[in-house]
Amino acid sequence: MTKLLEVKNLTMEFGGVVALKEVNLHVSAGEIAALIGPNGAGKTTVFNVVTGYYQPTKGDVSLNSQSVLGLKPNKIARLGLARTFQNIRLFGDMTALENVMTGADARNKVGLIGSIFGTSTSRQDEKLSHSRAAELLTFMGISHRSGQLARNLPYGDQRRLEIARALALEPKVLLLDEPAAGFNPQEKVELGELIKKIRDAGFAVLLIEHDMSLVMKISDRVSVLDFGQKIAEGTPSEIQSNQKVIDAYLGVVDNAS
Amino acid sequence: MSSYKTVLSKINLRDSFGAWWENATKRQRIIFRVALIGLFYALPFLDNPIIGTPETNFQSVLFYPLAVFVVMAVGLNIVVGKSGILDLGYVAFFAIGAYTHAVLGTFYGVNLWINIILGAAFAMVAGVILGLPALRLRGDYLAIITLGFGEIVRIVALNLEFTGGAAGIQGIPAPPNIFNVTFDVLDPKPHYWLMLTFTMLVVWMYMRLGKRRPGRAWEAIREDEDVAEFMGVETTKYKLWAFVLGGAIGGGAGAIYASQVASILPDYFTLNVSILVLACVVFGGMGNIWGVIAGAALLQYLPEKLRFLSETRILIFGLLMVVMMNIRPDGLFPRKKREKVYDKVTGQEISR
Amino acid sequence: MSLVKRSIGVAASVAVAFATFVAPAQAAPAGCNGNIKLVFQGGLTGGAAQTGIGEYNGFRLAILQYNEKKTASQPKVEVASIDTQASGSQSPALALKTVNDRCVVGVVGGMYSGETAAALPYYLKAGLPVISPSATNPTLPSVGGDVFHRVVANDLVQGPAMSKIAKREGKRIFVVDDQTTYGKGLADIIKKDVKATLVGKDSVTEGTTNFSSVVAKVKKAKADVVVYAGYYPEASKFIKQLRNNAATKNVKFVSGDGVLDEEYILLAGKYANNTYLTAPAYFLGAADKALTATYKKEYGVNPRIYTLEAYNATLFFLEAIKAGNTDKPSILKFINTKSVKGIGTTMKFDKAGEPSKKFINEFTVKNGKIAYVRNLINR
Amino acid sequence: MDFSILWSEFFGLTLDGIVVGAIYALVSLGYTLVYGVLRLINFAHSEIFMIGTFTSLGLSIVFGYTGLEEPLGIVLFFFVFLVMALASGIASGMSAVLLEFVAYRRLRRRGANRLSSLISAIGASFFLVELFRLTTESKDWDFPRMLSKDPVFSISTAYFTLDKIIILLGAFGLMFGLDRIINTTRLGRGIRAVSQDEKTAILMGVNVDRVISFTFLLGGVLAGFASTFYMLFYESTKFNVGFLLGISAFTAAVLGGIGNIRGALVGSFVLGLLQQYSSVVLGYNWRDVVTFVILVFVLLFKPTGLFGEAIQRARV
Repeated sequence: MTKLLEVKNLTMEFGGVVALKEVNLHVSAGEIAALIGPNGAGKTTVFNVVTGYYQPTKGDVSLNSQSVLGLKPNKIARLGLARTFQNIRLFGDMTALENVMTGADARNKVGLIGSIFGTSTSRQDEKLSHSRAAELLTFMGISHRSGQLARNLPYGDQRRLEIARALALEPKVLLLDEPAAGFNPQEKVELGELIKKIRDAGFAVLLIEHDMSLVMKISDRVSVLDFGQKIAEGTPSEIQSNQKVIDAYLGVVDNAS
Repeated sequence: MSSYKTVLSKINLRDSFGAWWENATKRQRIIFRVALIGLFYALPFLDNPIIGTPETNFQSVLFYPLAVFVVMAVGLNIVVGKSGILDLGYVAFFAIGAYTHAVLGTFYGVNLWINIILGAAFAMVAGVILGLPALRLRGDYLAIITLGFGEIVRIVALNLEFTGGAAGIQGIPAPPNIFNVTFDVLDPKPHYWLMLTFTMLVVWMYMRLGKRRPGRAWEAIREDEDVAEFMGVETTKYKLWAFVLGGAIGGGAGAIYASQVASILPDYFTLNVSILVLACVVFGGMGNIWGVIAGAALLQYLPEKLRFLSETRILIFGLLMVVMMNIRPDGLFPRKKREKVYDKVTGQEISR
Repeated sequence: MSLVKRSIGVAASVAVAFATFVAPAQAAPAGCNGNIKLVFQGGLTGGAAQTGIGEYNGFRLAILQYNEKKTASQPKVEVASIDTQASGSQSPALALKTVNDRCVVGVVGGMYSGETAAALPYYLKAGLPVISPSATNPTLPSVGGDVFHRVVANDLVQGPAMSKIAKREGKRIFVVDDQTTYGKGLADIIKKDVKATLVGKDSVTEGTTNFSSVVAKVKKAKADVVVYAGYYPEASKFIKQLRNNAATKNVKFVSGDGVLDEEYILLAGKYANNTYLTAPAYFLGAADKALTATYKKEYGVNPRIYTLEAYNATLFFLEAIKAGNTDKPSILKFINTKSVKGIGTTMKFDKAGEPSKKFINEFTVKNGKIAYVRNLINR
Repeated sequence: MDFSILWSEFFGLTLDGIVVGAIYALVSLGYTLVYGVLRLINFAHSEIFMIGTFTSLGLSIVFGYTGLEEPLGIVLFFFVFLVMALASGIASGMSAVLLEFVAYRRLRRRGANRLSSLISAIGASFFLVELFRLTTESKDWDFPRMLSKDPVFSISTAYFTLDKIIILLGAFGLMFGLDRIINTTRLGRGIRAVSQDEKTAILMGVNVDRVISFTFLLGGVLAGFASTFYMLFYESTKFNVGFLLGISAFTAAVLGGIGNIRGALVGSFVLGLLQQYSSVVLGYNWRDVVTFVILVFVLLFKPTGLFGEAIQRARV
């Protein structure tokens, strides 16, 4: 069990306000790790730091035991860290296929000059991106949408498309930010299966999710954030029986759901 | 107004054409392309009352403003339309190109063919120098910086010795003959054809890039720069490329322009030019190259056609822009609203 | 476009080209039913419209009178104009239209140097004679070759005249220009002339409103004469702001023909008084009372600066036509060789197309009126 | 490069810089307010200003002050000046509201691209400029000297003439008034709400259309007053008077952080002074170059201007 993504005592402050404090996390190969916690606990902040959008105040983030601190998000992404967004953020005026191809391009070498003169590598790369994107759309079960503009897709398919786009980067770790938000129970079940499928396809997954039933069903390991601090970590069953967590969190959710 | 709108929304040229285009056979398409290009090359001979410009020489109008602004619009479209970078100083690149040929051509006898390339190159360099710092900014900050850049280039040209200061440069040489076509001040046709060829080269390049990786990267940046970055797009690099390529096109166009008008002054390169080019891009339909070309041609042709209104022509022109934008906010031929069709079996795209 | 239509187009344009260049000399241009056209080039709209319209009226008046008096054998002359808005970027397309019009045998204009320079290559190529009433930039002959002429002395003459006044009026001279082709060209000449006594210089732009920094410089330089090379809109603001500053309120203000205009007095008000102005021109009002009366009757306004010069320039063409020349080459030959009596002067051109008699007059503003002071240079 | 003059003339240059800055400020507020609520450059704002100048001019003609020989009595002057300022304010304000209605509203309702609005604005701007060019014979128009320009008092080389004093006091008065309006009135709060988050504002029952019209009205009125000050100071106008001033004012707004009222003010004064100083040190012709180079550097280190964008933090 090699640790792919490792976050060491991460602290993040915004103008004196502490968003994360001494947080330690890791995601190992082939597992689905979940990150849960009440609203404003700092879950999404973790994603934003890990993906290089924010520079942490203290602490270290390493991918494949090599630090990615200070790298630009696009570099980190190409090193193997892809994410989705709480509020779907697709390239609305591009077709579904193009959305995914944009992700797939990150794996390609060819630059601008090559594209102008249509060198053989560039043509190969284009084919590659295209076929990979097509595969992924099929894998996510939305191949019939490939020609449509992302913004015209139904909600569920937009969620799936976002995941497909992220997978196109062939990440080592896939970060999912509340993928089940707005899904009905039936869809949630399907999504659960899908995420498992993704894991089995060889992608480690870090999952932020509010829906406990889903989290507990699919994740191998759960970490709990509260007020920017990790208060617990363990298997779903451990977490469910953890008093601190129940106090801080589960109670709240039960009322909510 | 509203009735106008309903009427206009009914006549949707590009969809009906697009439909025809998609069902057209390879042969039909080739014929269409050839016919179209042929028509463009023949335009100077079609100076008749219907399309001609009564008050000004039609052939010369075809070159400037028409062809010149079409090229610039295509160039700026890469920046504004495709990548969503608001550039209000595009004239700077045009000026750099023009002065490159004016200075090197007039005083050092370098011929136009080389100067087109040099002009483009210098414009690219300028693009990098401005772009590296400026492209870190967004939206209107970038707009004002580029605007400033445009003015600076003009002011510098106005104050330097070798650019002839306010008097500008006269007697700029035309290029040597090619396949016994003579480039002559009195005959704008060859320069028009030259600019047309340059345009087609640019369009070809644009199409190449547009449907490949860079095109996707640019669109992604336009749609959502952060997400593009998260998806592994080197946003800074591609923004710079868009900026620099746009600049290169402006520079090349400038060199050809200088060679045709044979004398240039700093006050040919005011902010108004930048604004007009931007207007062309948006008027035609940002990001859709055919729209941009049509828009630019129309927007430059109308004032000449309207010259018989002499006094009031810009007035009416301005009014037209407001009305037009209100009727069709996304321009004459908006960016691909039309969704592509893919072959069920191969998954290959059928359209385009 | 069908092939037929296209080929017709080709045929037509070839025919035009043929007629334009290969038309036999002496014969009146074909297809103009015996009439010939003279074209005025200048700014009829835009910022400089005021002066432009004045010149255009002078041009029209001359032709009007010719057509009234002409004998049956002489061709009728049609009035035409191209409005460059005094800007170079506009003139090429318009100039090309003019040279392609077979009935056009001459151009009176351009009004400013920039627009003229931009149009001259076309006129030169087409051998279309040009007489400018007011473009004074020295470089123009080099662009215009043998087709370019002007009835006014150029800035190489006006510059020294201005320097002459400046040196006469003071010991410490400050030169300001407006960075236009005209202004900067003039300023450069003056700076050379007054080198010894030059205490400072600055360049503003057209549309400048805030001269306080320039005033500060003038003050710091302890200048007693300020020379402004530019046009009246800026000059009027500049002089006001000079006069309103305790330290500079008494400096002598010298400027050229770009400022010599009623508008200048309207804008600068009493501050225009006792400023020193030069021009390579007379005022129609002063030169010919009768003609001025006709002019007022015809156009309901007072003649302006260069109205007279436009009138004279047109006379030159009309004399050529009276002498039986009806096409470009012969008219050009006439202009290059003969001399013509105009209002207040006899016009003849040297090799470069400059007037053989060059003169600069000094004017001033006395209680709100432009007044002729003396002739400064007369070669 | 001559710095000595900068020192010897420092106070005079600074005073004029501040006066010019005050005029810029009033205009740039229009840009910044509109940007705050609509996130777009109101390109035709410079024309709104231009309309103001001609309103003042028109009144001066109506009052028969053209070519006035002697300045008016101080009391009469203040009356006349007030009338002019108000008239210009109303004229500009109204045209601004009209502009929004004609050129922007439909586009906004359709949620059209910001650039389309920009082009629509450019069209409107062309139209207005041409309209005035034609009706004013594209001439420079002289504004009578209604007030003596003899200095009242002076600090070193800074001569405080009445017009400068009036402009400074007037401008600061208006800025204070604006601050009150923005921070205390219902519509003012509406402006802030919309600037922060239009959607929420709508949910909170803010009538966005009214707020936006009001924003344009405010911006227009300020530009109107500015135009009267301008006429008092420069004593002439022309159809294209707005263009150069508009660019400066917009630059000032960006320099301070567009959308931020306090930023617009500071930006304007900084710019006014910069232009003065740079034009004596390097020569007027390099003024704009210096201005823009400095702007670039400011933005490099503070990418959202001196005070950052958010209007909600705005306090005059």
